[in-house]
Amino acid sequence: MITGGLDLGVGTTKGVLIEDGQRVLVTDIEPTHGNPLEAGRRVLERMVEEANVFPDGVDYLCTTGAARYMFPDRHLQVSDITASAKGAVFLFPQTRHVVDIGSQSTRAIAVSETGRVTRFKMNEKCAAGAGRFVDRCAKYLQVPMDEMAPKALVAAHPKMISSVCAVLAETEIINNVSEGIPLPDILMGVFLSLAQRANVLMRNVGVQPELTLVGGLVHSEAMVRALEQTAKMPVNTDLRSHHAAAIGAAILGHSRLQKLGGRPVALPAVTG
Amino acid sequence: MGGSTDETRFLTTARDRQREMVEEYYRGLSQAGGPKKPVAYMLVGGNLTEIVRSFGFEVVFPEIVALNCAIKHVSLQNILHAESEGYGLDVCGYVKNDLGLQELGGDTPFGRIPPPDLLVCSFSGCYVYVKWWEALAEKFGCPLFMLDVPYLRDATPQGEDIAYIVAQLNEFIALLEKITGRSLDRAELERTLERARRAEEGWVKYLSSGQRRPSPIEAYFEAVFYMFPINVLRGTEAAAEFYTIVNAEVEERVKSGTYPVPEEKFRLVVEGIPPYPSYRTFWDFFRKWGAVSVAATYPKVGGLFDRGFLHDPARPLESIAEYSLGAYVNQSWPLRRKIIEDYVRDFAADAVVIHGIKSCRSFTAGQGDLRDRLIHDLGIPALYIESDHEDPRYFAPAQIKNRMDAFFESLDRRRESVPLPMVTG
Amino acid sequence: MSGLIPLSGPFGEAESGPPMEISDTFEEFRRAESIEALAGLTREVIADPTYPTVRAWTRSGRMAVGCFPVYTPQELIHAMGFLPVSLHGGGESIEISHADAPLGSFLCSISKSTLELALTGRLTPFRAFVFPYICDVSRNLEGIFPRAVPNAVTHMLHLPQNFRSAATVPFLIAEYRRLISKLEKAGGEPYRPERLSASIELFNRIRSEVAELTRAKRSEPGKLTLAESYLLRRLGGLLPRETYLEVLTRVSSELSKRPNRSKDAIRVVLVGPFCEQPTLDLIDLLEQVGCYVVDDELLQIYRWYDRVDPAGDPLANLATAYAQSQIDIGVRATPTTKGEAILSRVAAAQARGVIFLTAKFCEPALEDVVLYRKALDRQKIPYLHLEFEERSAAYEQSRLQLETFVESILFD
Amino acid sequence: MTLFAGVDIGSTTAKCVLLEDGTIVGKSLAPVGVELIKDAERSLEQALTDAGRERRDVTVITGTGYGRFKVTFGQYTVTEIGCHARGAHFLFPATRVVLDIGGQDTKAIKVDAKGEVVDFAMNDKCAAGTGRFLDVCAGALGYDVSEIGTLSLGARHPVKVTNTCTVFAESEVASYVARGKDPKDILAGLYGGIVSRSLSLLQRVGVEPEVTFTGGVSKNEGMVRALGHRLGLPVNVSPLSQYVGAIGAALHGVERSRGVSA
Repeated sequence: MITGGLDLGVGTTKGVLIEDGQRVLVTDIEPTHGNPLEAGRRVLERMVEEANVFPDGVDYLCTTGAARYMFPDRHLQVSDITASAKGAVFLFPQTRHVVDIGSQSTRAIAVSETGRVTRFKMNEKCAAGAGRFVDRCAKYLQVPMDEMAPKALVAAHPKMISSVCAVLAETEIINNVSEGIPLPDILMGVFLSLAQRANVLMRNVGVQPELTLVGGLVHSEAMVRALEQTAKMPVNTDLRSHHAAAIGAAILGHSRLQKLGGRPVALPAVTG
Repeated sequence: MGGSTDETRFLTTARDRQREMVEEYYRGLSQAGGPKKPVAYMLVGGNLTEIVRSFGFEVVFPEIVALNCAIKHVSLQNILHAESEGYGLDVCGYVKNDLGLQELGGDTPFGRIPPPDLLVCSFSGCYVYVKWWEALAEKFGCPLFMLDVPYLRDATPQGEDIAYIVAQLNEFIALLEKITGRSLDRAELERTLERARRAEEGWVKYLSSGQRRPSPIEAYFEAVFYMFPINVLRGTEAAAEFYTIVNAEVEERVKSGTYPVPEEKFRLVVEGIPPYPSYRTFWDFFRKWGAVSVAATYPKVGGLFDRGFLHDPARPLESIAEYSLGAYVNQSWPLRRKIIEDYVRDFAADAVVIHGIKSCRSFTAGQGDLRDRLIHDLGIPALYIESDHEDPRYFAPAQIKNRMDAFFESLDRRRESVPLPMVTG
Repeated sequence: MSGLIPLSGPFGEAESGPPMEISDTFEEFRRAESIEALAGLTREVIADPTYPTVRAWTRSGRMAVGCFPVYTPQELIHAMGFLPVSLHGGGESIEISHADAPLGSFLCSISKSTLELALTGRLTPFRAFVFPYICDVSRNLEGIFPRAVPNAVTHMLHLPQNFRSAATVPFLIAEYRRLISKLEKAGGEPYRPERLSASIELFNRIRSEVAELTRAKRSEPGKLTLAESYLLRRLGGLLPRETYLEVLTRVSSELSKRPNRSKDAIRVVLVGPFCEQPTLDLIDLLEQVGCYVVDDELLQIYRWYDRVDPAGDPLANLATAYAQSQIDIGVRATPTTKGEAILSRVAAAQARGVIFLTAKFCEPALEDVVLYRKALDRQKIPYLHLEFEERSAAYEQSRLQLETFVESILFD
Repeated sequence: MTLFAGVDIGSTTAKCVLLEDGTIVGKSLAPVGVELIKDAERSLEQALTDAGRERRDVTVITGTGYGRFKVTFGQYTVTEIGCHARGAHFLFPATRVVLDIGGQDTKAIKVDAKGEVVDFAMNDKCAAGTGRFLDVCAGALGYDVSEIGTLSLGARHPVKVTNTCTVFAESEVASYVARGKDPKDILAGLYGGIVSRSLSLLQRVGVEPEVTFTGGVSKNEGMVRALGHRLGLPVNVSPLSQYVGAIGAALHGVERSRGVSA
């Protein structure tokens, strides 16, 4: 049985096809550009081709992410918190705590050994401390995203950012630069400040090993280090973790499909 | 507290004496607790320290512990712990400091704070008091006495309010007699109240000297230093004597002409709780401009003695009731407004500075209306700035300094109204 | 207040239609043929910030008294010839642009929107306002209200917090006497015990009808949506009480005939929104995502006590009923402990979880949540904590978290 | 030795104005980078070039703006609040209220007949409703902020932009675009949000005519109309509105050098 997971996020749209809820066949990603429906369709088409399963070869499709309801050709949708948790535990079975740093929101999620969410907390009022913060810093420090981490890692005395506003942090960083604080210290300060904000959410939920990082910043070694430093424990992550929500969605789709005896049906009560 | 070397800020003898008393007090606390020296937790506003002490209790004021933590820069760790327990960003910093500290074992740089054997909630002008004491009762499972103090809506307390409180005080005394197995020594209570009265009169005398010009005292930043005895040790001989020392030293200041600032440029009335985590920095923003607080509302949170709410050995319970009713934050909004307007007049102030506390609604909610009334109805210049009494994360020095500089700049310019240059713009 | 600005135009508040007009006899509500119709009417009424029912009432020279949450002795206000009106803030339709200045930014929305209504002249139909001391914000709000509504009478009611003292009831009686003299000065009919007894009897009957609604929601949650039961209760603070009783009596007979369309949903207790009101969308959402709200803290004025003894000294009985109420919410000293309180409520409601829905900046609610959480953790009872604002923008985020909560209980 | 220079180092731009006998004879405006001291000097040099004058012609240099302490070559520094009051009064002598929406903060200032600050209020710790907010949202619409000035005019059904957080609003705008909403209506919605946040500040100082709108955002005609509409008052906007702080600073220099002020 092949189930698909589509994570229709604000920044990027991610997809995955999974066989028998066990084996990842293919993953895909593209920027959403404000049009999740189109992005989702393209991602799905590409995956179907690459894994060469015919469209109807995808037995069950489960969507997640901000636009999970905007995708009509779905069988089921689940919240991205439920999905990331499930995905994280699939990728790292010992996971008990998941940190999901998305472009706009950061979530701390406590999970059971089966990947069920037991408690969670996310930033609500504003995007302070979410991933978008890092892109903005990259932009106004004129450092390409992929160079942020390597540059940050050599920091000697990281300079924390006190402003809670992702936009106002700009001035603070410019001040730091003008006061001659070395670039690495500023960059690492950015990641540490981010980790610190995440840590407030994590402590509120209660942190237990193992800790897994999912979402947009999994590529950034600096982010991982910063998180390990503030949480005082090792952090699991790898490149697949970016697709954790999509993977989780596909797996939840699979178990639902099995409950239904292999026959896809209409959407359940939980709909928009 | 503080740890100042700057001689113009403080009365040196008084400050040293005050330090001894603080250290002595906390030393005593760390040995207190249990049946021989039971501990009662109490709130500053409208507190019943005289009654409780006369039953041999040691008294802890978590609000004062909290502000001491903030001054010593250890409040944030307590607050963060409380937040990890689930207390939100918008919850009172005093509450978070205390509950965080309790969870962490009660150790502070100035000694260990013993757990309570009795919780006395004087619900006098702050609803958070009720919530806070409920949380402590749930943690420690010790008895909680709720003294319900009606909100003061008329300048002079009403008979039914006093009767209600006196009845509750008698029930409280009965409870204490039951807990301690000893009965109230009325003579001792009266002696305690007489000592309290003397301390209160000394304190009032000190505060009133702000009316002189230039003012020999800093009625906000400096006065905060001398509040400890009146709030914590009221009813002891030491507290009464302390203010004799203070007032004597104020007189010396006048004789020797050493004033809080070299040149008194602006006389201010200050409203609001100080930003304890950045107390010094904030004070310096005033000193830089030669601005002196000649009167302030915050030093009155322990009791509005200067408005006649004094303890009276001749009317023990009645005067305690009136005192509780008169706590500053228990005064209705119009009464609070009146107090500030009177201070501006009686202390010949040039302006009012209002310091809003982001996590304290009791003090802060509506201060914008106060500001509006001062500026637009009375033409009194007023500045409103906001930070927190306990949480260092809320103090943004650059922004606050910018506002204060702009404010004093404009006061300065309005003094000597400047003719504008001819413009052909 | 300083420089008032006229609010207008496409850049102002979402263009609301012309104000709703209601007949002096409130026929519309008498005639409404079904619960759906009543709910619909009520939606219209509360969407209109100009208080249509109050305008209808005062048109013929009668007077209305605005009552701030959570409890006021409305029997007494009714007995003096006023229409007691439960104020519940500005709802979704108004925008705060005047009230920030006097009140400050770090405060709950209901306090600001109530002041905003006053500063923008929408409270002119009211003769007087009563604020119970439920929190420091409502208390200070009362203090600054007179500058916003110079022609109305405002009164601060100190509801006692010591429920163990023998002096509590006598004090509350004295407190009510102060309110009486204020209302007499405001032009109310002189206080007469027999009139209070009559009002108490009327309110007793309303209370038992409202109790019926909540009982139905608990035993047969499919019969009545949370939104419906909420709207029907909300009407109780807006209509003349005689009309309201009439309406409720018809509702209960309709309810008995209604089928219990039950679905596979999770029974939850809703804690927190006892003062500021969530948006109707959010109230709908709670059940849409797969919950049955079988116990809630919304609009409790008629659930404070079952009945008051109309015989004897009605004023004393009214005070006694308040003092003896076992109701346990954030703005009233708890009679037991928060831990016991939440666990017994969950048990009584046979609920599988608790949803904390607390208003932003509502400190009393926020402080209780921590104690509730501890008790629920001990018993491994799942819960979700959401913050809301009456003009809630974070609908999508609330949906996300509610769905996650439901999924965490359903999936495994 | 007859020129008075005002240098305003803001969060996003550096402005300089040269006054001679109460007339503006030279000005400059440039974005600030990370070396504020250099930016400040450059802005003075550019203004001198603009005026065709020499550094030695300058009598007094006054710095203002959040970077005023970077004007290390100047004699005086004054807060931007005082300078905006002065500058607005210079351009529109009947000004009683100044609304300044800059890159990162919004201020409302009440001034008296002589252009002295009577009262002021500023936003805090959040970019909601600032120039930066507008830049970011314009970007989400696929425009540069300089292009949207008149775009919103004739909007019929302004959308409701519910998010005050710039980052959230950015994606809210993106989703409106995706849903094919008319950019007119989206912008109108954005302006509505910014205006109502500004009103909260204006309320603090009290509104009375004349109202003068300054700062980068006042260049945006849609915003100016939106503000005037909500206020029910005409709103003064000068082509020099971005220079108001610098003008005020220069005027302070004039007065101080006459020794009439502390």
